[in-house]
Amino acid sequence: MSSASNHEIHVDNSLSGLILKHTEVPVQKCYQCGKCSAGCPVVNEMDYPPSLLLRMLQTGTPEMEEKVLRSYSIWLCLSCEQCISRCPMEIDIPKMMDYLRQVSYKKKMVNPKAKDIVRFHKAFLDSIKNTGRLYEIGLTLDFKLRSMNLMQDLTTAPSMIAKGKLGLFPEMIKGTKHMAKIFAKTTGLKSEDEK
Amino acid sequence: MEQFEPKLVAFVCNWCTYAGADLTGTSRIKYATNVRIIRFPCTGRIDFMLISKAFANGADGVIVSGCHPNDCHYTSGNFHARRRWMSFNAMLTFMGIDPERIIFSWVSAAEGAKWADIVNQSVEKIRKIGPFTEYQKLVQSGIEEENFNG
Amino acid sequence: MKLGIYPGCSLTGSARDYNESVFAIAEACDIQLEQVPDWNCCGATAAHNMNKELSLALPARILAQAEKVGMTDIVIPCAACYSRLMVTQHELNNDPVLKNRVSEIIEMDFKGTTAILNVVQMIDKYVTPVLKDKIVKNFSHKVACYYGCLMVRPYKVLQYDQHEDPQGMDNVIRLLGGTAIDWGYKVECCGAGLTMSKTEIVGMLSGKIVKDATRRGAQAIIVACPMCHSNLDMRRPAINEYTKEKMDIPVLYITDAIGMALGIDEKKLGLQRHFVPVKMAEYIPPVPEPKKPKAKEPINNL
Amino acid sequence: MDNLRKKAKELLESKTVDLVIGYENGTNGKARAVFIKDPEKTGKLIYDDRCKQNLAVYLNKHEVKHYGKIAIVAPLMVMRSVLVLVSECQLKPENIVVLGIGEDGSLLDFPSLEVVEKYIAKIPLGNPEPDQVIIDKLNAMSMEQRREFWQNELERCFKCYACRAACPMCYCLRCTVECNQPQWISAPAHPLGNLEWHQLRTMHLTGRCVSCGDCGRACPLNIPIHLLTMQQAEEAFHMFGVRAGTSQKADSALSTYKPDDKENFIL
Amino acid sequence: MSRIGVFVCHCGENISATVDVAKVADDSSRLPGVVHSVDYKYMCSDPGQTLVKEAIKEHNLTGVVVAACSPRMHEPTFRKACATAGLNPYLSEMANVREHCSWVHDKGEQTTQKAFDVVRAMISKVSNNGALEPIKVPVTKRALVVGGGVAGIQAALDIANCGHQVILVERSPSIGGHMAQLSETFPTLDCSQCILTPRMVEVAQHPNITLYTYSEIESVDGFIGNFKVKIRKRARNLDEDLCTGCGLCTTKCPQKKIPSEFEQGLGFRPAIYTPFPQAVPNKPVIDHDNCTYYKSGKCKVCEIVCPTKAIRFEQEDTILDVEIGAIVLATGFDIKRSDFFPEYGKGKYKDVIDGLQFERLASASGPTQGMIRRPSDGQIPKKIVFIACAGSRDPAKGIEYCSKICCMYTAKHAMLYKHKVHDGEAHVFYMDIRAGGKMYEEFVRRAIVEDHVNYTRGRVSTIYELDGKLIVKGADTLLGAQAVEIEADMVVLATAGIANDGSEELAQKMHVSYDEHKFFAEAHPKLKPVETNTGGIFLAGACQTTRDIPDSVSMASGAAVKVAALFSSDLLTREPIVARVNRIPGPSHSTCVGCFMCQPVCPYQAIEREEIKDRAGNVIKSLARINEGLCQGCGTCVALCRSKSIDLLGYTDNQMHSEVLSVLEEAFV
Repeated sequence: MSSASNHEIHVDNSLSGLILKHTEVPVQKCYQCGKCSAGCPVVNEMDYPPSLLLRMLQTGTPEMEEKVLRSYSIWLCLSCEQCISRCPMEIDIPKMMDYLRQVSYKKKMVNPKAKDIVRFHKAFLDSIKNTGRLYEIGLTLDFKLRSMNLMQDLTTAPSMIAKGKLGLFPEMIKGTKHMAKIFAKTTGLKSEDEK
Repeated sequence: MEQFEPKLVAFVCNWCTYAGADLTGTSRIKYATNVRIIRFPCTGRIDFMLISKAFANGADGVIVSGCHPNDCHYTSGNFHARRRWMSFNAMLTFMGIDPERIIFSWVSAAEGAKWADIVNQSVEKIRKIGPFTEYQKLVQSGIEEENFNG
Repeated sequence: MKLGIYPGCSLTGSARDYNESVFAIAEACDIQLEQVPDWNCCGATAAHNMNKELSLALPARILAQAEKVGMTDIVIPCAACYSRLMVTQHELNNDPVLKNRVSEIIEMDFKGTTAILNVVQMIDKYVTPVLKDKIVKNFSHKVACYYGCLMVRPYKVLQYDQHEDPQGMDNVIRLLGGTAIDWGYKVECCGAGLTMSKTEIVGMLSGKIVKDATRRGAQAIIVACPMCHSNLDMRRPAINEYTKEKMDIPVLYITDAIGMALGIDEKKLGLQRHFVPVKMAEYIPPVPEPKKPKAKEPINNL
Repeated sequence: MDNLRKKAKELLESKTVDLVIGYENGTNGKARAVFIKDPEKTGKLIYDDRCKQNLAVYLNKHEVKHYGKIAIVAPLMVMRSVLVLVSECQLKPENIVVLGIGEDGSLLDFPSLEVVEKYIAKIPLGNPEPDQVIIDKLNAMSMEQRREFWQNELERCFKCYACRAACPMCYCLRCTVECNQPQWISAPAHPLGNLEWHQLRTMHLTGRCVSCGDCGRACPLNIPIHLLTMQQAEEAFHMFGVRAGTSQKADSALSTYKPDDKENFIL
Repeated sequence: MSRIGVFVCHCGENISATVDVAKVADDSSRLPGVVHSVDYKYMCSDPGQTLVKEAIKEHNLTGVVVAACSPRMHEPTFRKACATAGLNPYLSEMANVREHCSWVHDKGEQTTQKAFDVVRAMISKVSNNGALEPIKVPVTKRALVVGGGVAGIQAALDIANCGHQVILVERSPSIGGHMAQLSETFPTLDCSQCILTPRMVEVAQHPNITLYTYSEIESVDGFIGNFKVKIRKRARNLDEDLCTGCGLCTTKCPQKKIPSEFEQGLGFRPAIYTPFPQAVPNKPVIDHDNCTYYKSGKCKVCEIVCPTKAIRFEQEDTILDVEIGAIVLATGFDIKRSDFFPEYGKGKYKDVIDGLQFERLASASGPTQGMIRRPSDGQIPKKIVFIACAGSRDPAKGIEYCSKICCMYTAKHAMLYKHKVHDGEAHVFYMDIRAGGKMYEEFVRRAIVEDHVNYTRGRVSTIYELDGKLIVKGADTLLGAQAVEIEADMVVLATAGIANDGSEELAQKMHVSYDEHKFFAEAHPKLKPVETNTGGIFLAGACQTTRDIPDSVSMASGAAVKVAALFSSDLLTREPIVARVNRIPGPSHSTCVGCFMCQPVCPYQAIEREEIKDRAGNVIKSLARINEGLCQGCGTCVALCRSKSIDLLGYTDNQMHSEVLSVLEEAFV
């Protein structure tokens, strides 16, 4: 009689299943033509080229998934969208990379070589969280402090100031409280005035 | 007590099952006399209401039969019919009318023996289940009411 | 003629020169640019790398601010900001649940009806029609127009120009009397997102671009994005390290080129703020020679 | 609710639509359908738990069709009904604006029906919980018990056809019950005629019912006939993988097939 | 009130041995509407048929039921008898009391009862029958083959050799199709033209074949056996009887730089031209768009030099009306051009060419006499990159299917190149090598192992030009998707095979269904691969899907046999068993509500959309209409229609309903 009970909805808890669920990017569609890797500007710096990442995700094994989350590639991706613009299967790799980075970060699996990239992103977001806009000199200092790489860009900054390209004081927007709220709501952390 | 003789009608398609039943005849394979065959061009032509009408008019069972999947003379009539039967079966089940009184089958033009088997099995099955009194009672009460109404 | 503008953070800082030249040509063409009130940062790469909702909420707030004061058209000179705002508007218009969620996050109404223009679209729409009478000196230079990633991709969302071989800036250059070359790195990435954290990679990516343009005899690279500009212009040490030679090709904004043709003062355009000095000789394209019969057997002889 | 009123007002003011169909406060604390042409009257619009009627039923009514473009307040079942009507060529996509209502009662902005499709694709569809509970109970009964249940229920039907009038998918010019050459359905309201009518209705809605339950609510005798079409909606999904009202394309369960449709009863 | 005659057959003893035929006849005579009822030894015999005929006249019958054998046996016999007696043949029905009754049951009361029940049901049905006119048609034994490529040539020759007339219509000035353009063929590397041209000549000389080149199908009406086809014979501007094909006009024409279609734009032709030296017919055409005379009103050099004075500038297109019995569609395929791919330069780079262009470069009769030279500067390329799957298996921009032939011709191209340029490097970027076929895999292996063609598994992302070289950026997925960059002199794209330009339009003219890629659809993927769902129209070659030469030729022979089988009889009878949507007076016009859910159900695309308009021309209603020429009478739409607006003639709702009710009227004993 009723066939309802015979049909259990298959829940795919693999990483590729989660990618599909959260970003609608169909990893399983990849047939390994390699066009994404062929056109990727940073493929030579990556530990796994994009098409290889897709293959690793397709296997669905925990070992491979961990390798993906710990990879340097996901942080190196520039989101330049060259791959998706040429992918015959329209697999939105940049969107997938965004998701993988977020998972990697949450699970504390960020590749050691990518720590400074994460630091930069965090410094960047902190800057706009506090002022609403990007305070470039503050960001540079903040990032340098976070990455303990004080010498880098030491040559560029003074000439930037000379050319009027770095404001010495941050620009503040009126809605800074508003910004704090937006950050609080999206990151799940309480904003200053709510504490 | 006399043995119950069920009444069955068979709705069959012209190209496979009707021809298959012809082959049963030319092969002189005997089967029960309780079935009356009605010829349709295709199983796709069979309206589910006709099955209901058959029951309402005294049939104890209905056989519906046509070409095997992919063999339809009209390419896809039997595929459409299959979906209708699946839905019809599900509905009857839910309404408490056991669809076992409807026997669906695929009988090709080459399956004369299978046709005889289908008929004999169906007749035996319905004989075992007995007359379709539930449905016939509905008809009776219908007639009474109609008379009463005028 | 009034038009909204979202400058984005760079244009108030490292790309002040771009801001100056955008406003300069706008003024010259009677376009009044009005900033989106109390705008915030779009979140850039950092936001969408780290947090999806944030990466939508920040641009949504900007658009909502514009909607609030009734701005229907805004120009976004920064290609990265342009891409973020376009993507946000597209995603939210295609997912009403997400749209509500983001509206709730920013605590503002977000309709998603703003017409967003990149700088070349603004030029096409408002500058080109009045250009002819205003040119005082042809921009007689041979240049390589560089579009980068975010002005043309993702094509499905932006629907702007031919994404593999865009022509928007090339056409503007031709209108100004200049020569735009065909080259191999028009839409390759300069490495923007990694400019601070992975300078050596940026040096390599930008180096390839600068090298190809130089090799093909371009006198300048024309850009329409502050990220591209700062990488190609300011990151010369890293670039030179990659190319193993000193590259001295200047990098101009498309608005600089227009400004020069309109005879606007170089200081007003902010050219002095460029790291690589803007010095280009006049370039007169050779008149195509009449075709001589080729000595070798030609292929097309039936 | 404010958003809904604001949006409806905008649409009417800008003449994007000529009519807004929505809900308003009726008598006895009930909600009822309202048809608004004047932007100033959009303040009447409400949306809350009382708004259960499937407003899509009006889209096919003669009186409404004369308005060009219509906006409709659309909780999920209305959205789905709109898609069914579009797929069955009863409604032109360019003539309808869907004022979507989310599961939390918030207004959803749908610039096009494609976005409605995308939205529906993300939502788990099925019958309303309380109805499905009864259906499950019925399915757990024996065949005989079910037959008795339905016989007792359907016996009471007096063929007022309120169920037909309430259903957005029952838009035929001539219903089969009005056909007398041959007389497919016995005309009087006796048990046989009733059974035939409800079988017909159920089969005709298989693969098209969006489980709004309006037929059941419309029945003056409270016969739970909506369970019949709802059960078929579930069956169509499980057997054919098709849910009504998820796409503008005509891919309804009974007008398509798959060569490998699975059944277990054909000999 | 109906007046029905019942005729019960004994069939010798076949029926009467188990069925009490007299009782059946007697009981039947008492049924309402029955005015005559008899039984007879052999109803199908002449005297038996005479009984029927006479009764029809004598009793003025409005319906006849013959209780005898299966209608699949003798229905036509009795229908014919009725017709000769002046009764519409569709007012007769047969009750099958032999195969379905007397032969399968023992003698007894039940058997007689069953026979009577069946007769009674048929009486009930026949009183609801309506008069129908059978569609009876003579078969015109002349075939039309559309398309003069190798498939069309093969089909035309096979049909003509069966002794039937064939009209072969070809769109371009010569037959030969793509095969004539090829250099050598895989896997044997024999010269394509050498094997094809004798067949082309045979077509031209065959007494049963009429060849119309430079012609197109204007319209097709009618149905199987009786198509009425209009052929537009485009003006060649030539008296074809006078022209000897000397070619003087083509050498003297002042317009010499028109890109040649046959050479895929790599060579030039004059304005008056034959596409290639071995063209059949070897008679030129004038290309109006490029002819000096048509453009400026002056020139006429060709007319002056023509030794036979055959040029006719005033000639116009002619429309030929032909009657045709069967049609073979062999319109072939096309390929995507190299300017289709934005990432490969979108046609910007002259040295990025497609596979057909490479064929012309490699062909001894081509623009380079078989030397591989770059189109840009005529240099011999030292490094060629071949890119397979250019547009194939690419749902995003190209087509999602595999074009099937490219793996093989790419291997052939690389091999030919290596044979011609010994020190050249050939690189192939591929995704999978699909070499299923006799000697195919061996062929590819040979290219790799013996001819040292360098195969890299991966797709090419982009191509750009630098200093006269083409920089090809690919990846090697077998080395972990490492980036590979090759500086090539020339790039050959194995572009996707697609349906021929205009195939959709042609399909609509022919009422033939086609798939989403505009390839013509076969009636059944396995069992009816050369038939279409439209009776009398068959398929051959690559118009159904891309296929290579051996496949195309075998399919063409298959289609030819189908045509010959159809032509083996003189008369074709089609029953008027077709569906019909009801019509009633306005404002409703029909009970059809226009939901069009019946449309996808029809396997024959017979359900059309009819728009009813008011006087001002506004559409007031859309409703379904059945094209009776296409309808095959399955009735699937009838059972689907919720408002019972469609009915099937011969099996109407009324007929079937009354048959069911009647058959159950009495107890089965």
